Amino acid sequence: MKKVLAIVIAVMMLSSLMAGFAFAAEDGAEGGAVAVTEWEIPVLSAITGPVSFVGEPAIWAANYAAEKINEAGGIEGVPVKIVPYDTEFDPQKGMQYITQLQDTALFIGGCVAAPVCEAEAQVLYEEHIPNIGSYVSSALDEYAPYICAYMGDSEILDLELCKEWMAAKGYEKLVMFYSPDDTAQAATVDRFAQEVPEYLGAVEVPTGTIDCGPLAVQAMNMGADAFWLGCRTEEASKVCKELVERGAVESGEQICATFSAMGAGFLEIAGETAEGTYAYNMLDVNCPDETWQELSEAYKADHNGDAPTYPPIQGFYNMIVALKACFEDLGITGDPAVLQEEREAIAEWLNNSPEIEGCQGTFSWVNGVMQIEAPVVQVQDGNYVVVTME
Amino acid sequence: MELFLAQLVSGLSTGGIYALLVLGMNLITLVRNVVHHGFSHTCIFTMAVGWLVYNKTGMPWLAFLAMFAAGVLVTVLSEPLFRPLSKRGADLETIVLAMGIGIILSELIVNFFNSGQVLSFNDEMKIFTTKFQVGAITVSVASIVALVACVVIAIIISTYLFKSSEGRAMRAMAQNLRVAKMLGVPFGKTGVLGFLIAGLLAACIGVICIMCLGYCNAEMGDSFATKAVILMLFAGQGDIKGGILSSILMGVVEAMALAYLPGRWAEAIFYGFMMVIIIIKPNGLFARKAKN
Amino acid sequence: MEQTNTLLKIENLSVYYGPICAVKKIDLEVKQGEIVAVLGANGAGKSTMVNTIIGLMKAKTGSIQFDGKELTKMRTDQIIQSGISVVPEGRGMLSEMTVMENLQMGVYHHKVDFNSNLEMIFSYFPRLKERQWQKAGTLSGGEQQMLAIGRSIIGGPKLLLMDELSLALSPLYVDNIFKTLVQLRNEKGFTILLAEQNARKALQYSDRAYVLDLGKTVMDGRSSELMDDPFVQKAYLGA
Amino acid sequence: MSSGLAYFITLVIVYILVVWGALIPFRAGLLYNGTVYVMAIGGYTAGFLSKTFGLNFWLCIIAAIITGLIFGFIPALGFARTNGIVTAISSMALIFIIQSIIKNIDFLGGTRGLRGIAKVPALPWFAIIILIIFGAFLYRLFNSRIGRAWEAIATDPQMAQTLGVDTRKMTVIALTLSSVFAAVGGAVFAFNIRVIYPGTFSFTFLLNVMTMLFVGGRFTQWGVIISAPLLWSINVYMPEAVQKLSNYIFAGLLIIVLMLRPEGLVTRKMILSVKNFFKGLFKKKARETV
Repeated sequence: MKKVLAIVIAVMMLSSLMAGFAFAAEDGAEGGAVAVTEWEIPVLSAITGPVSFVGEPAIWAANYAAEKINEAGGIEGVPVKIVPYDTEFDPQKGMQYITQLQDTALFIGGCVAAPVCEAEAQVLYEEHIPNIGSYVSSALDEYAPYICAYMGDSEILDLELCKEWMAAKGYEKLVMFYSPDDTAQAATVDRFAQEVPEYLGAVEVPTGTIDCGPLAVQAMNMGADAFWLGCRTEEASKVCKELVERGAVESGEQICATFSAMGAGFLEIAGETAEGTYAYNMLDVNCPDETWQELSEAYKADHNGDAPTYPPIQGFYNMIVALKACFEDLGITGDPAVLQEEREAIAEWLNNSPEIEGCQGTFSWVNGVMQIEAPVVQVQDGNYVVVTME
Repeated sequence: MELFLAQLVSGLSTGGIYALLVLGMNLITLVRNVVHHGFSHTCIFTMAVGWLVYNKTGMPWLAFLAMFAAGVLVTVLSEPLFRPLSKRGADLETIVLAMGIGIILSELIVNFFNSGQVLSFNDEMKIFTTKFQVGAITVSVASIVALVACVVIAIIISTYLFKSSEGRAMRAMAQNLRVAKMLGVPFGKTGVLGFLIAGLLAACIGVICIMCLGYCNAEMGDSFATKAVILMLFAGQGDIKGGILSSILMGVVEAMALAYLPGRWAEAIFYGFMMVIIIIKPNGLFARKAKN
Repeated sequence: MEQTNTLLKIENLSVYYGPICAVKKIDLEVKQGEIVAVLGANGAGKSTMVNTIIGLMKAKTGSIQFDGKELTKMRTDQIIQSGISVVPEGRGMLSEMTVMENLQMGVYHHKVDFNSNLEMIFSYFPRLKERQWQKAGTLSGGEQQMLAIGRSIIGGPKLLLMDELSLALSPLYVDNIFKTLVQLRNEKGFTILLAEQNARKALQYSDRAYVLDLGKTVMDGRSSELMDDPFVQKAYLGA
Repeated sequence: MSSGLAYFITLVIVYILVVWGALIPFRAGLLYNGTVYVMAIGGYTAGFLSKTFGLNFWLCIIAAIITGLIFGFIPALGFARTNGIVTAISSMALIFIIQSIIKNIDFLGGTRGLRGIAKVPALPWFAIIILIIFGAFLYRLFNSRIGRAWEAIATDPQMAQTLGVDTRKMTVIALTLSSVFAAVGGAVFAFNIRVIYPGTFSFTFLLNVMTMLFVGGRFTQWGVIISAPLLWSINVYMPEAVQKLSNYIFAGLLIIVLMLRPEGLVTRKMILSVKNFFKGLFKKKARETV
């Protein structure tokens, strides 16, 4: 009997401890509430971790946009404040933030990484929270209208570029390199297999492959004359190098890389072998647009003179700009009492938006897919140069 | 056939790197009965330090010097952490402690070197950039150097451990700390000496990885570490010769798996195969007789 | 064997395991060339005393003088270097190392001629010569004990400490080993301190003996006299 | 309860369950790193059943227990043959194997992850119920014959054998029961995060589990109940600057505790004195009422 009592007491202690902890913690969680004196926009991004080279510029761009808007008088006269949340490229971390924010947030921005976004999307959809993040079209359909993509849909754009490129160059057989760990790439591979007649097969590039030589040889043995790089930058650059060095291609033109493959370090690792390689960058680095030039200068000033090269910069800037247009258009109040109605209104507005003035011309969303120019780039003399496919 | 040969060559050079890592692990098990999961992280850390020094100063020799300093510093500073555990005879806990060291090193690389991005080295650091090309088969001088270095270092280390009196003392300490003390082996000094050698080896591996791979990042520490630890057990803890043989073997097996099997299965096959062997032969593939 | 030169002198030594007192105010003396036995049941404090002499445990009070040096303030390796060798309890094999390597470890801290001493060891223990390339872990119990003794005398120590020499050995072996020890003392002039549970054998082969009980010295004297002492006979010899 | 808090509490309970899973083999003197592997199996079982067949929470948990038993038992048979270090290291390989296998199974979502796990509004309360049930079970287990046999093995395997303990059988039992705890943890985890990827059940997760186990104290089941919420709150409720350092804090704490406080925060002595305190309290009361 005593033993049972002891157990009961222990359990009670345990639960009281938990409860005490919980109440202590509850106070801290209230910070995310929308104050009417300031628009607090929570923005998720992988600021640190393996994709920080994309996530940090993205959050910078959001802050830059907020600054610009505040200089011009804010949204409806109320200043905007970006509240950054660092997901560290970890879906679990992203989910944690979403659950913290889901009771109070009017809108959630980000994240830049597909796995984190897909983890979020389900809750965002159920809670009817509008969101702009990194999505491919299949997810956009599933969770409409609550989620939108902040840049062109890579799944569709990649496919278009690939078709154009193969037609323009007259290549007949295509092999894809892709990372089995990247969820978005897995979707693209399925798409290519269905829609590109020249598709021969895919070579899986496991994350952290030390020597990519075997993979290059494998692709060569398939007898392809065109190579699509969809794997992560680190491996893509090595595959590119091996393909050129082992004589699989006559020139870099036979290689086309996606945005995710052409990340930081691609040119450094691939070196001269990257010459002539094509890619979508989804961002025109040398765009003459005035807003972009200004942004670019400000970015350089904050980053030791490095120029902005990643599309989320444009995407996150546009996201905040679109939000301003939306809030003003709908007359959003931020009143917690009508939170649900306003969330739904914002989602509807964003999902099929009017033309909005962004940093590189105008953009809009059609069913959550961003309608924006995505220039093709080619590596020329160690730089990305915007070109057109003939 | 061409494919097969190309894979064989690739496998050999990858195997050379594994062999060096396993050698380092074996060294640490032999001098202090510790399965040092963080050793691979130490190697990558020395590479990162080399990268930083080269990018700041532009002097490769200074970078190499800094790598050796970093390797020695990390291992010698981590040695006292293992001491209380070794004194308690807590062998299992040392594995966890070593993992802890590994995480800290990875985190340091992520936070303080190129903000977590890939660190790539230029030709001046890579030393040997010549490659021989026969069709699709590439043989780089660097990987030949790596294999030769692996054998030479293994011979030096095993001679030191098995023939010199200091080396014997280190092994005695790893086997039975109490008895070694009773025979007059100074615990602290000998341990530090052993870890110092491990640090030098870590820097050597760093230099060889720069030559063969030409880049590094924090994730590499993790993926190398688990492979190296399991390879070491696969060959038998403390078996230097077996470690090198099985590393090279697994390098080749991995390359073949990449070429002839779907890439997604390669990892499952690699680990599954080794686990089965380890369970069947717990004392290592090359162990002749079970302990009595 | 009348030597007056005191090699080891323990005065008022107390050692604690946390709050528990393992050794209480012991006085002990070993003269050059003597074989001294320390007797006592399990937990009497014999091993604690040996461990304290070689510095593996720290004394709370008291002093240990060896050859003019104070041992309580020295590290184990320094103590070993000053000329003490130990045959540890349970023989302390380095089981993954060969017999030869074990013997080589014996001279780690002693600057002596290894090869000639090796010949000496092999002449006393010919079995070791046959098995010199075998791993120590594969030897039989008796052979391991020989190796442990060989390893401890190969460095030519001034004082030999032997902890539970007869443990887990057949009586025949025990006799053999003790005879070898006496022989070693007579021929090479070793000084030996035995910590023994087997009182009968220890008294038979030693010159003097101390009897410990619960950490205290309860008796001491010449071995032959103790052998006839009624208390010792009753308590330790089972007579 | 706000959703952020519910998520936090459930996650902490998941960690406690998994750490208990790691604690059981430790009782038997083993360091078993396969808990995260079974967690993945439990999580995917529950997630798959919930998504495809719409089974309710409790049925999914029962299914997870069954798969946990099966998939814990198979490697346990192998590990019964090996010694401590080999078990510790080679069980780590299980994590990579299961990740790789799940990536190749299409109906589990492959690399794209398993989405569409049903929402359970009362999840934190369910989790607390599970915690209490399993906590009581663990308490009984550690004080049973099996628990004592484990302790004997941990102290001295050879002695345990001479006492008639079948060490192999006990190892198999320990690893299998450990797997049940981890599988249930995994199932609750799946319902909490609602999207699971092969990469979720990673090495990092294992390190979190190990840190909680060692910091809390690996000789009692109570330590983790304190260490898990404390450590995880660093990741959630601390200022951003501290959160950034959480990996350093975890690893640093792990190292410090291993070096200086081998028993962890909550020691056996503390539990004993708490028990005695309560016993004394009851006795006094009993006397007063008499």
